[in-house]
Amino acid sequence: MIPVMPKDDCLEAFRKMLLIRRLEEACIDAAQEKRVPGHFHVYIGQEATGVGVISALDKGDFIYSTHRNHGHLIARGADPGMTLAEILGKSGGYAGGKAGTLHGCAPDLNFPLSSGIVASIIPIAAGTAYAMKQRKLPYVSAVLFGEGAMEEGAAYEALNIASLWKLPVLFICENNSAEVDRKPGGGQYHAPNNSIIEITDLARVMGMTTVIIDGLDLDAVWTGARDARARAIRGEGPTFIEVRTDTWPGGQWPTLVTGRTDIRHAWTNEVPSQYAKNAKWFTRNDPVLSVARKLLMLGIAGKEELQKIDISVSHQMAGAVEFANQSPYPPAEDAYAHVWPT
Amino acid sequence: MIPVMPKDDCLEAFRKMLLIRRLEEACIDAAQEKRVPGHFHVYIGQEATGVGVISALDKGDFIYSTHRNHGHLIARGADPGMTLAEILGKSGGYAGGKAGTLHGCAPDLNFPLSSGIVASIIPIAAGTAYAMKQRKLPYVSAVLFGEGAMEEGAAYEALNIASLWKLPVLFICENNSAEVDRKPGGGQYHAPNNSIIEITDLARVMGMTTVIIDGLDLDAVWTGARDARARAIRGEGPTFIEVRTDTWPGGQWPTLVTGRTDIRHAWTNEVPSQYAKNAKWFTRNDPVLSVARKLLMLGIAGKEELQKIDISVSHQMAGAVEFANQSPYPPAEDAYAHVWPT
Amino acid sequence: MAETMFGVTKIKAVGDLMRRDENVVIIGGANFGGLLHSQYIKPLFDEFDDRILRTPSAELGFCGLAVGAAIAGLYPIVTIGTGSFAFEAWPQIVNEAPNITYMSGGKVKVPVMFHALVGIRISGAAQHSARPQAMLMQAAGLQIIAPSRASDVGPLLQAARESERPTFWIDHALLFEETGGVEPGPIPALGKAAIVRRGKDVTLVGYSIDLVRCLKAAAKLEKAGIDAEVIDLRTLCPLDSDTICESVGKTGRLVIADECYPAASVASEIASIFTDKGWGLLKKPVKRLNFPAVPVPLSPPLELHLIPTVDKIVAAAKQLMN
Amino acid sequence: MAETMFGVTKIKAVGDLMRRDENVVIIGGANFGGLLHSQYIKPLFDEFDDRILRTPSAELGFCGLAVGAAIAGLYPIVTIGTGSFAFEAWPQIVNEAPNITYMSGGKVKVPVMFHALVGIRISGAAQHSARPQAMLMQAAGLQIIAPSRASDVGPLLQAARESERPTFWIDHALLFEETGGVEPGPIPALGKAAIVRRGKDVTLVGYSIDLVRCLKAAAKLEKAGIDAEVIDLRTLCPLDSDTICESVGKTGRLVIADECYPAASVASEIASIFTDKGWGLLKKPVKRLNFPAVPVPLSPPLELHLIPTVDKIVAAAKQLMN
Ligand SMILES: Cc1ncc(C[n+]2csc(CCOP(=O)(O)OP(=O)(O)O)c2C)c(N)n1
Ligand SMILES: Cc1ncc(C[n+]2csc(CCOP(=O)(O)OP(=O)(O)O)c2C)c(N)n1
Ligand SMILES: [Mg+2]
Ligand SMILES: [Mg+2]
Repeated sequence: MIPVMPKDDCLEAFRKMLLIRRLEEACIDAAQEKRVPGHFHVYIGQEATGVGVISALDKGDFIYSTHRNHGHLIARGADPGMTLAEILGKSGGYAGGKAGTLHGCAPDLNFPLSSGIVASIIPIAAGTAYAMKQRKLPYVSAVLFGEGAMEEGAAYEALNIASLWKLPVLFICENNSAEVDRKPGGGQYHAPNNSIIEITDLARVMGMTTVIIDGLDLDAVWTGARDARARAIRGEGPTFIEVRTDTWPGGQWPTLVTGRTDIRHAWTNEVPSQYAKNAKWFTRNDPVLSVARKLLMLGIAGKEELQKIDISVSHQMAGAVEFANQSPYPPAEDAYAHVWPT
Repeated sequence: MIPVMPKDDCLEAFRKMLLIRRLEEACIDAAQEKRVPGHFHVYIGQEATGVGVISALDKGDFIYSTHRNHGHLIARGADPGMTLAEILGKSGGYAGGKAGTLHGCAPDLNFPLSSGIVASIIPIAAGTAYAMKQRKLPYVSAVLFGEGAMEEGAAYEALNIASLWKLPVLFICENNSAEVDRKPGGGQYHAPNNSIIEITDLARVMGMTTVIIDGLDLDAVWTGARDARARAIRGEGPTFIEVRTDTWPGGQWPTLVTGRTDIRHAWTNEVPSQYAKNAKWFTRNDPVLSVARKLLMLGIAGKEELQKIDISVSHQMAGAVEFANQSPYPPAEDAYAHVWPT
Repeated sequence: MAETMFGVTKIKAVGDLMRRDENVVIIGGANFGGLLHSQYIKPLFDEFDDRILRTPSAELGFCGLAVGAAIAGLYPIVTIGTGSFAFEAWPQIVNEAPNITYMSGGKVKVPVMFHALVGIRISGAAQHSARPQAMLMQAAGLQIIAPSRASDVGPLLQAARESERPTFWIDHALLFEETGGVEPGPIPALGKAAIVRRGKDVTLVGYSIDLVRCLKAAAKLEKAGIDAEVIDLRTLCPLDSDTICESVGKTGRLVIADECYPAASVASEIASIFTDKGWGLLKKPVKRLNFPAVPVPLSPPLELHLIPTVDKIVAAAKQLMN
Repeated sequence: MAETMFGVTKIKAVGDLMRRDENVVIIGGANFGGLLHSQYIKPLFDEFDDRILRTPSAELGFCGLAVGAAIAGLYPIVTIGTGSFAFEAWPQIVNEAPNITYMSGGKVKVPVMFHALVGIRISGAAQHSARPQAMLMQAAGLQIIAPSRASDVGPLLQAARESERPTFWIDHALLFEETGGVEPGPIPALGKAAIVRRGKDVTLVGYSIDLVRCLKAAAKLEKAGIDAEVIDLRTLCPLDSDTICESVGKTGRLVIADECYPAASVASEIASIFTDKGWGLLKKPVKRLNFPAVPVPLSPPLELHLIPTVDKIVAAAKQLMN
């Protein structure tokens, strides 16, 4: 299952997935202490998608995200301390506290923006792809968004233009309601509200290459993104990738209903008794545990190595939390800065 | 070719098609005298669509249109004098001169509105269908729009909702760029700008019944609309009907580049020498001549009867022109009336 | 007490409209409160389950549907959600709904109510904090109501419904938990502001959450010996310049609290009255408290610094008294 | 003469921007004029064929594309077409483009120019006559330019481009055929109004087509012995209140011509200056000439009755002189 990615890349990807998990756990800790301004959306359960896609990209490529961007930032190599500081509205954040969780960015990493408006980021990402094409640069634009975005006309218009002009863009639709009954019309978050039951059908009738990938399969995601990128660079236009993940049981509100991830569960296959009703999460749905198991199975890493990674990641995250907590709020006058570019 | 529609309905439909033609000719006359405020869009070449669809509807059904609404109004039975008066901005028009050509309406005929904003009418029509369903009325809502509307997200969103909730609505897409090279990306009016080359594919992947009909085939249009209506009433949801018509050579700007229609060309098969370069229009593309030929061929009407209809229609239109011309402009104070309902 | 929350009264008012007429329906992708208030809203949605068109995230589409439903006999209350999402539906809200009656020479009515939780909801950051109301005042043919007090919400909804005008209900996320008298007043004439506190020294004008702030400021000012008159605009279109002029004619001093950005805002409009109709009534320059022309920052101290708070209203009024 | 038409100068100015920098591109579904003016625009589109992204009728999509292209090194000039179509793209124009620089703590620039032919174009009826400019003034972080004179269009475009700010170019359908001095002036500081006619009796403020009307009114007033000063706002955001105050400080009288609807309009904003910064400068009430709060009717006499015409400006100024 992890045959294509080089070994080092696998381990690095796993490290990032774990770092995302630890970041989100830290977010939830902070939220429980009422230190997170506003509401936020965690990436737990989708780590293999963000990390798989973004690991397959080049430094020169652009990345765009939505309200659910924490994981994408970390996957891109953003500093977890600055990421968390931004979420907390601190001056040490990437945008000095002005963006917060909804608008996570790391401009130096070609991650200019997350839009909190559902689907609104999709045309923007397509526009960056047009810039790449027009400026004859060998880079692509990748945008990650939820299946809910496919309900908005903005997505339709942008997909159409991108397909017409064969823009070098990767549309990554993170379908995190894949386990919900696919009968349309639920009318809720995390429920399919699209009469196009196979989400990729729209892109398909628009003439795009489409791919459907299991969101636990890091290698397939990585491969899918890598191939899509190659097609885009060759001038073959956009690819629409649907990555299906089962919804994290705690996704609706920031409480750790499956607890803090214990990496040892990957091999003990334990389900802590207080989480028995979410047993499936432990045995099947958790991408972090799932990838850990595959690394073990394929002999890419041993238990000790995984635990070493966990220790290093947890240590890194502790430093990040410290940084974010220590970082001061910006002074009030800062409110007036950066309305206009300088 | 006209086997399904009852004979009387055929003749009545033909009469309406001819009336539309005469109305548009009158519009162009008025425009050449600079008496039409603003620019307008004629329905010449699409008469079989509007008349076919609207003849299949019930009085209780609702009809919605776009910038290209003159023909739809007449097909619904609107008074040609009031229609023309409205186009000229006269007080005798359906909206007392406030709507003009872009917003043609005949509210008493359940034709509340035409929107001049491409695609904007589609959600509105779907909403009326929701009202029919919610109020348990045995009526449908029908909306006629161009293939250009399918480029707008508004169309996508409305189609999706209509399909999800099985609303009793008929989506009639009048594709008048069917003869244009269907390679996408032309970027012009009357050129396909949609990466979905088969327009019906979108509705199809949304789970709707879809139909493609030749816009010269009055009977097929009528039958298609009738069947779609029956499905909608049975609770089977919307139908998406694409009617393909070749573009009228003079459609881009109001000049009669194929001249004033001479109904006798249906049997003389003459192409007046000054219009030689548009020969195809006379021999194939003109729905009025085409339907006339079919009526003759099937023995539904003879030449004399057709000429009698023409005389009666032309007479009616002359009265309409007289009415519209005589109708005064509204007094200035009228500008303030009807901002709010009374 | 939950019973006296503005939000609870509001939900009841919506329910009353629906109970009175089976053609009143709810269309939309949201409800009438934030995530924290869904417990209060659920009973309403349960009661009227078959009169709710639950839609995808497709604001342009479902606001358009509401327009078409209104034309054909329903009275839709459209739950847009956060005020910023109204932008997605802008073509329907400002270029369809308000024009249709006029474009039909008065023959077609569009009785629809758009609802959104607008304003600085605290930590909504730049994209979830829009105040679209001043923009909406630029759409002739659109009525804008902004019930701010529990006693007013039912009567204003009823009046809007009876008017059969397309109406935008400017609601505010922070109003939900405000408490106060809930005894519904009489059904007001739309376009009539309310003097909610009589005073002689200075006029404070507000609406929605800013009205609440004005009332709190008036209480503080009273302790400082300043007798403020407080006006609740209630409707932004029509706007009641008469009542404002009458009050300022008495006090000669005006403070306006308005979360909108400064330029071409509700506050600009009110201030401008005194260059024309209200000419000569002011003794002092108008104090306008807007949110400065800065996108809304996430960081709490930055955001708080920019909001027209109670203290700023108090300070502005005191300055005018010197 | 065609050479001196505003429209011709405008097309040249766009071409100059494109010639100076190959990263300047055109994105959109329209061009810079109506159907009647395509002959003047075609050469530009021919010259830059490979720097034009011709798009479907998908304003929300292509305005969003322009934002993304601007972030990644292009300078897109977006041809939206009729001003009303800007509403289709509202979420991108008011809730994405203006927020991004701020949301990134100043790290991301969005150098994009949206262009639309706004305003009462004559017989456009209710849905094709929008004046979105006052609404746009409610979007903090969006610059709004409104070049009204041929001599200004090139310099203003260049200044906007150099500012790297997201900019909305308020153009007007009726400006195309206006003639006048075309010698381009110096590149102006953005946010600086121009006094285009000096006078001492009354200040006329306009922008876009209303500036043209003000100038014509001033000529008529001169014949009646009234010496009007005319101010061309040039930019609506930033808005130059200093220049307006200076002028009114001299004349004491102000007429504002503004095609927007009255409430929360450009004119409201300007008038409101005199309740604060410009306190005490007015000798007479402000005369605001807006398009009344009525959807735009098709019928020519109705429409004409509502427009702020030259004669109405003249009459307003005369009233102020009595
Ligand atoms: C235009 C708009 N409408 C509604 C919302 C409210 N909203 C926030 S998240 C969300 C659900 C998005 O679902 P999806 O795109 O699948 O993303 P997920 O949260 O599942 O990752 C909605 C509707 C919004 N942010 N923007
Ligand atoms: C939102 C919007 N964008 C652009 C336009 C300008 N416009 C008017 S007609 C038209 C072409 C419409 O083509 P189609 O829908 O196929 O109708 P047809 O004119 O061919 O009948 C366009 C783009 C508009 N009216 N509305
Ligand atoms: Mg989702
Ligand atoms: Mg067409």
